Amino acid sequence: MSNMLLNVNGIEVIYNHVILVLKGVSLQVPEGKVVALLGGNGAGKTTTLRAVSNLLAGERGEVTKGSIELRGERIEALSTSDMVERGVVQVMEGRHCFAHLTIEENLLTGAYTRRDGKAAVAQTLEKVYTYFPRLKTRRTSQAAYTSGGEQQMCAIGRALMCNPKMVLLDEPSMGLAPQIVEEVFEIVKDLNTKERVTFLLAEQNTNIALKYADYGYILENGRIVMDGEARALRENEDVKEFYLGMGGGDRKSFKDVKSYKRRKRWLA
Amino acid sequence: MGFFLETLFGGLMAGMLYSLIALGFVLIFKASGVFNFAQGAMVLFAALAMARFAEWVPQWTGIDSKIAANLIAFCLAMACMVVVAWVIERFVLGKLVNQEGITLLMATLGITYFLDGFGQTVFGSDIYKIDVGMPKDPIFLFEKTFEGGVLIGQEDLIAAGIAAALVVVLALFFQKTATGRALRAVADDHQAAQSIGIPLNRIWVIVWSVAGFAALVAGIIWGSKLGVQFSLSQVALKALPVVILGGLTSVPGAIIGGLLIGVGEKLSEVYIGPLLGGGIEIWFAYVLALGFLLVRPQGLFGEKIIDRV
Amino acid sequence: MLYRENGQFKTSYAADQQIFPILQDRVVIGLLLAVAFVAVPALASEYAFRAILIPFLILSLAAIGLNILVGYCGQISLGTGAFMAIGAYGAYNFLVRIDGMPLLLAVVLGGVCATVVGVVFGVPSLRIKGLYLAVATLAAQFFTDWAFLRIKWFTNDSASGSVSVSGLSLLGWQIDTPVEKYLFCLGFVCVCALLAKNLVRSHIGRAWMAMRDMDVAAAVIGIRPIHAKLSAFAVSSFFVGMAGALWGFVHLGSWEPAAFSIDRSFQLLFMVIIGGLGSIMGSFFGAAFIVLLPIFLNQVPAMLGIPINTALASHLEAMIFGALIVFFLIVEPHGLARLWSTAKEKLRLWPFPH
Amino acid sequence: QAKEQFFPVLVYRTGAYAPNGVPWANGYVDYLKLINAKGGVNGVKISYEECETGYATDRGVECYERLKGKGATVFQPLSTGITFALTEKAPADKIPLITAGYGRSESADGNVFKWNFPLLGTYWVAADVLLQHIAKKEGGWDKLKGKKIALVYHDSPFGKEPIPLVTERSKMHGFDLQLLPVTAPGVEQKATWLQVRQSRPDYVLLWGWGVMNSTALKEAQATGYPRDKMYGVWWAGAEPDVKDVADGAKGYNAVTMQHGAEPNAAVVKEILAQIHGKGQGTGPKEEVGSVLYMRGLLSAMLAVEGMRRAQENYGKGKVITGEQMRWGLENLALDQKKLDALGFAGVMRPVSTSCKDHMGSSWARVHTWDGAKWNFTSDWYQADESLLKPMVKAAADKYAAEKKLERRAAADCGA
Amino acid sequence: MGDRKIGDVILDVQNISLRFGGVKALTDISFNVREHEIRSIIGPNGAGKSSMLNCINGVYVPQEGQITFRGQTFSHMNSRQVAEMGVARTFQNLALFKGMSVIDNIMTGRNLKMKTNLFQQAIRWGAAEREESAHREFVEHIIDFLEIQAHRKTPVGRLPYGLQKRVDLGRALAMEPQVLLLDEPMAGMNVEEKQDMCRFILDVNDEFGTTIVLIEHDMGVVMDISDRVVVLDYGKKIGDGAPDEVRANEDVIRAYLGTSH
Ligand SMILES: Nc1ncnc2c1ncn2[C@@H]1O[C@H](COP(=O)(O)OP(=O)(O)OP(=O)(O)O)[C@@H](O)[C@H]1O
Ligand SMILES: Nc1ncnc2c1ncn2[C@@H]1O[C@H](COP(=O)(O)OP(=O)(O)OP(=O)(O)O)[C@@H](O)[C@H]1O
Ligand SMILES: [Mg+2]
Ligand SMILES: [Mg+2]
Repeated sequence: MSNMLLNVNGIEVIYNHVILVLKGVSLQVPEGKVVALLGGNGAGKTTTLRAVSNLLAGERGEVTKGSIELRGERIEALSTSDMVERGVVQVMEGRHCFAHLTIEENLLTGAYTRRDGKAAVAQTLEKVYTYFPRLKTRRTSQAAYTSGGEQQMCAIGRALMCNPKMVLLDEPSMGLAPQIVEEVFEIVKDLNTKERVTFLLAEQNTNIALKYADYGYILENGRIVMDGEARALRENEDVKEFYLGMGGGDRKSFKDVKSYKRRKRWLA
Repeated sequence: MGFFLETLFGGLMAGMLYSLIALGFVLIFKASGVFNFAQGAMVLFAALAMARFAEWVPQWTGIDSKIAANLIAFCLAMACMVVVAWVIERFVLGKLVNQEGITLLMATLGITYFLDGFGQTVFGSDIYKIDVGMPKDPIFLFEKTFEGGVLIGQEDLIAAGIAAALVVVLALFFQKTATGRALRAVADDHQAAQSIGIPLNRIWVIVWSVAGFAALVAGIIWGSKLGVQFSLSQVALKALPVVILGGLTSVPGAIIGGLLIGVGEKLSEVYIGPLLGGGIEIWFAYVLALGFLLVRPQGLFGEKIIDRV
Repeated sequence: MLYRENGQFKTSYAADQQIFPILQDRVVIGLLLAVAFVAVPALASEYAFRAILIPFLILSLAAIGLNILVGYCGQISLGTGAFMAIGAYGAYNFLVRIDGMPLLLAVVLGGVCATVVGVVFGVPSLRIKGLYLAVATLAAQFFTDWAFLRIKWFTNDSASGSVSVSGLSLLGWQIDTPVEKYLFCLGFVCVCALLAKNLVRSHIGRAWMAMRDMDVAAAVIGIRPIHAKLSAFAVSSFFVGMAGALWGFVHLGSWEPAAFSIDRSFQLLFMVIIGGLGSIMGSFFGAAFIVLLPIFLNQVPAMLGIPINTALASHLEAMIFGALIVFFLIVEPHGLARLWSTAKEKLRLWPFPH
Repeated sequence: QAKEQFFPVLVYRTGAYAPNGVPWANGYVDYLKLINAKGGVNGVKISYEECETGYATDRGVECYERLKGKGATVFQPLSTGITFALTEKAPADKIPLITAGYGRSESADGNVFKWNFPLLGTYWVAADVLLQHIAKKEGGWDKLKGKKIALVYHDSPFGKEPIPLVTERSKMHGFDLQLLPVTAPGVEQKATWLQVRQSRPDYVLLWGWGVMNSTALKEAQATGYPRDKMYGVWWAGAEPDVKDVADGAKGYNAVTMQHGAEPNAAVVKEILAQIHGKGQGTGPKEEVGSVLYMRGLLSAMLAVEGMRRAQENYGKGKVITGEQMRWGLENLALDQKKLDALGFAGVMRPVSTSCKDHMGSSWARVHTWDGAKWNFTSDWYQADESLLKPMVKAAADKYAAEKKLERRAAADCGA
Repeated sequence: MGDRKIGDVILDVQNISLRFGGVKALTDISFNVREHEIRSIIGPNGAGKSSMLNCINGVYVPQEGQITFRGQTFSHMNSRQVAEMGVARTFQNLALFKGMSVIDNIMTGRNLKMKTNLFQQAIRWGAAEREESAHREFVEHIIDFLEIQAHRKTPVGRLPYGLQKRVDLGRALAMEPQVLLLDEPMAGMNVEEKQDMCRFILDVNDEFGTTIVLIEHDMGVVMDISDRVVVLDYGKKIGDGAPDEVRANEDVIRAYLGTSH
């Protein structure tokens, strides 16, 4: 367990003092791995990530039970910026670009915590632009006036600007064109192999997530209901049916959904 | 003509003084998206601190050089403002991250009450004097050209100069540095700013301290004009039209807005006022600002208001 | 599980659309009304009527009005005092200039005056938004302050600009004693609150809220901004104006523009925000809080038997007042009404923690 | 249990007007303490409670309601706004209001304003005395013809009170009147003083309160208007108004409400000895005898004397009611001898009221700031009764008509 | 399935160009939509898909071109008019009314159809009450249809993303639109949820005959359910036709699909 980077231990999260969302979630993220957090709408993926990066307070949520450790250090009491200083950065769901800042300014603010000089920052900026050429063409326009997908790229790029050790990616594929989704995951792989950046990603696109992840957790209703090596999960029949849309082995046409209707859920 | 010039100058200088207060609003709004109604109370608090320390320092230490006493008092007052900034961050804003603008605005009204009460408890509620040696008597220009010359208050002139200098320095600082960018980011989206590691608490303490500094300078200038007393906090109301006219997010806007409002209200009071029975300048300033806003809803230099689906 | 709605099934949409769909709520409200109309008049002291209950009721009405504008339609206004003043002076002019003008009608007409002016001052809201609009509404505040001081006609040529009314009567019922005044206000406020509640849960109310939450989307589903915003200004100023008339007529008896100064505007905004934006009930909570708190704080030293001087006491009062406001905003930025509903949610689960 | 008469004390020790409100309140309370130290009024001690109004009408009303319940028999609102509001309430509660030197000018007419007592003078008195003084300086009323007088006033009912009288006088004597309102609280007066500089009036009457006064003086200095041509109302003629202007206000004049700063009055010495001497002073010692302090003192004295007078009629040593208090105030007969005995020799002139005349005296004089203190610079003037009386009556009649009030019957004045 | 009849052109977009300063969001775009069909718009990020919808319902005003709707031609649309003509839409970046409950959000969709005046609503007696109940009934059907009964009274801000998308759809449906514009309704959903969403869309299209314009990045969905597809790239139209044609189009493969699809 020495290379465990993040260790979440039976946490409970409550919003607004009454809404219990996470009911004892435990998961581990080993250093240098890509871990996927899967689950339906409202399962609590975002909440889990917020708990790790300490962004719950702004949503009036709090961790009421359990512990979260980063390299063995308890981090519940830290602030988000402390987490970033320790190399953990989150890409928030729903983009959250700085509306009035241009794309480039958005990216540069991402490097706020860096102390390694302008040149190094400029280098990273170039790297981000090579990852997302689209951003380079839109660099001078205010983030609010870029398309949804461009904003998503901006948000991801911004997080990469701080040279993180660990990235919490919340629905990176949302609103991105298919080949960009592919590229984003290539970037994940690239950073993971070349710079040993660890990823914890919450993703609805199970297919692609399991393709790139090493390990997966499936979250339902605030509980982990299944976990395992990504490969194993991909082969699991239930996962296939409910998350990959391949009940019985092959892909069903969306056109035919009308003729059948089933609700999944392991837990009622 | 001479009188017109006089009024014009008077307006410009009054406007500069409004800018000084408007600046406090703009700084804080830019850096946190908070519309700080407590700016007036901060001006009063700072002025009270300055006036009282200037009085107490000689008593405590036996220094009797006025300059030294004023200098020490200034430093002590500034220290007070930093403490205020820290307290506000720690106990108010820090706990209201990611809340709506109107909630934050109300919180600053709460701060206003607190500061008013606290300031008067600690420093007293009488009239106090700030004497930094500003000359009070008028000077006359163009005495050859116009009968009676054109009168200018020396005190106003100096005050306007200081105000202008301060505004320029702060404008440069906030426009040209990386910190400035981070501040604008915070104002846009608290949570996203947090998520990329901008330490909101530290930033806020700094910005509120700077706003406290602006309040202190404004307090000294206004205080030496008006005497330091509770009503000083009311001058903030005069700075509000300046803030929206110039744009909530623009430091240069605070200057231009101030000058426009200052000139506009003085000319209107002097030339239109008598026709309507006088006393129109306060609402005229607002109507003037409103007129500009109808053309540019974000103020003259403010950032465009974004509404997009 | 005291507070449970299990087993309360609605069999019609009308039943589900009631103001208080849950039985327990209806019972509580019924009791509350009974207390307000029967028990309070019998028990409360004159001081309570004049210094607490009447101001509370009138300010609640004003807060309801402001809440429609700020809480429901999202247009922050710092000029509420102005609309109260317009209501008060409008009603006053109707009362003194037209012989035999009934009190009730004068108050309503005062509200109508405020409505008209409110719509005029609402026009900029079509273009100016948010805090810019908030500050711009101060124009209304300062302008009316000025107009009522300066234009003699409004004050019926009273030399000093202060006006007064007396001998209020409603359909032959003389409203003299505090109890009568209280009952008059109570009746008035109850009716208005009901009307306001009906409006906000009808389609006009939804149009307001849609405007507040996302105006572009609202336009796309066919809500006209002009209509929604101006109607909010109109309805809001109507209530605020009537509250102003009551404040002048019933509470003060004699007033000057300073009675409706900018401080009043802020006070009302406090009520709305502390009480809860977008909640009629919250307006009552907020008004109660803001009316009672200073009075309470003011009397604490005396109650504790600590002799502190008036100045210190009132400075402390201001400090505690400010601190409490901040405290409440931190505890629940959505106001007392939200706190109340959270409490109900907890009760619903009780005795289980979640 | 000892008998006690309850005195409510409405004050403002905070907010914009605190610098002026505080000395008044201290004087008021110190005098009540002095009375108690001397054994009360015929053995009836005075109990009192302060209530902070902050100069705000609604809080004033709240104070009134609260303290009324504790057995108050006389109120002094110390704010024109609160006076207006209480004028409507007092008759129903049968509690007299003393508004010494403020409030509505027409309330001097006791036949209509049955419960108001603008003792020692109204704003019309103040304005008339100032104009008389100016006329005298110029060498007679006829010399005012063609002269220009500006009235710089606080834009509120308080500031507007003198306008009818000044207008009347300007019509009578043919001087120009320029009206210059200053928006409350009066922190920004540049435009006003530019106008003054432009029109160069011969005299400026200053009807200000609080920060407006010192600001006006500073602006006058900045625009070079001679301070010795400026005449303030008695609320613009105290130490807080000139303190921080100091030399800049040298030569500035103000009418007095009879008294000025009175460091040498017997009653002041008594208070210093008996109250401050025992460490029971309400405010700082230096303030005792200052203008506003004296005004508070005087106001308290008038209330206490009203009570004493009532006791003379209804039974010495008794706690009196509001109605009895009114009788006392309506039958005040403070002649010189009584004043001397009370320690007010030289501070004020005799006062005598009747049920028709609730003012009791219409004398005043002028004092001038010399850069460090106020000095008397004129003789006593009496406001012109022949001018004031009809104005008061007309205004009071209008009020009565509006309110459908009956003038008081002569019989009602008897007991 | 086959009984769905595709009708005449209902919406015709002609030569639309839209610029923001220097950015050309749309250049000379023309395409049409037939009654009852499902018409998809696809293209890489920033291609101008959302902008196209914004032009159709009057949020943006194109510099050039016109739009014909049911035979009426407009050079620019006015949001209110568009809504009255029966066009509803959902938004890419959720544009729900955050402070309102699910039911109220959907009820706003009925606003256009509610006729009682302010006074009737204030008194809420007779007509107003009846109207409210009638529309409520309609909305309840939508809620049932979208299977969000359990969340009826929840403030939408508290719902997870996927359900918010559903509410957004519900609000549009409440307008009983003839044309429904959907901007990435399935973003952020997993396969199963996408299936649900597809079912809703197909049902609406089938049962009410609603014409649907769909923007979506999931090629599986687009290819499976749409009748015709328009492809935009950098504001230009690079393809238009049946799914299979588009899939085979070289330009489209290069610009958008990539080789893997
Ligand atoms: N700020 C909040 N206040 C109250 N409840 C919340 C809040 N944020 C989330 N929730 C609730 O918490 C639950 C989990 O939400 P969360 O956003 O973590 O889900 P998710 O797995 O990220 O879903 P999605 O895939 O839709 O993003 C949901 O039921 C949601 O209603
Ligand atoms: N209001 C605006 N001001 C300036 N530029 C704009 C505005 N709206 C859109 N754009 C620009 O127009 C282009 C098209 O944007 P649009 O939102 O239509 O893209 P999209 O095809 O919907 O992309 P995505 O799939 O990422 O949502 C983008 O480059 C965007 O930056
Ligand atoms: Mg999520
Ligand atoms: Mg888009």
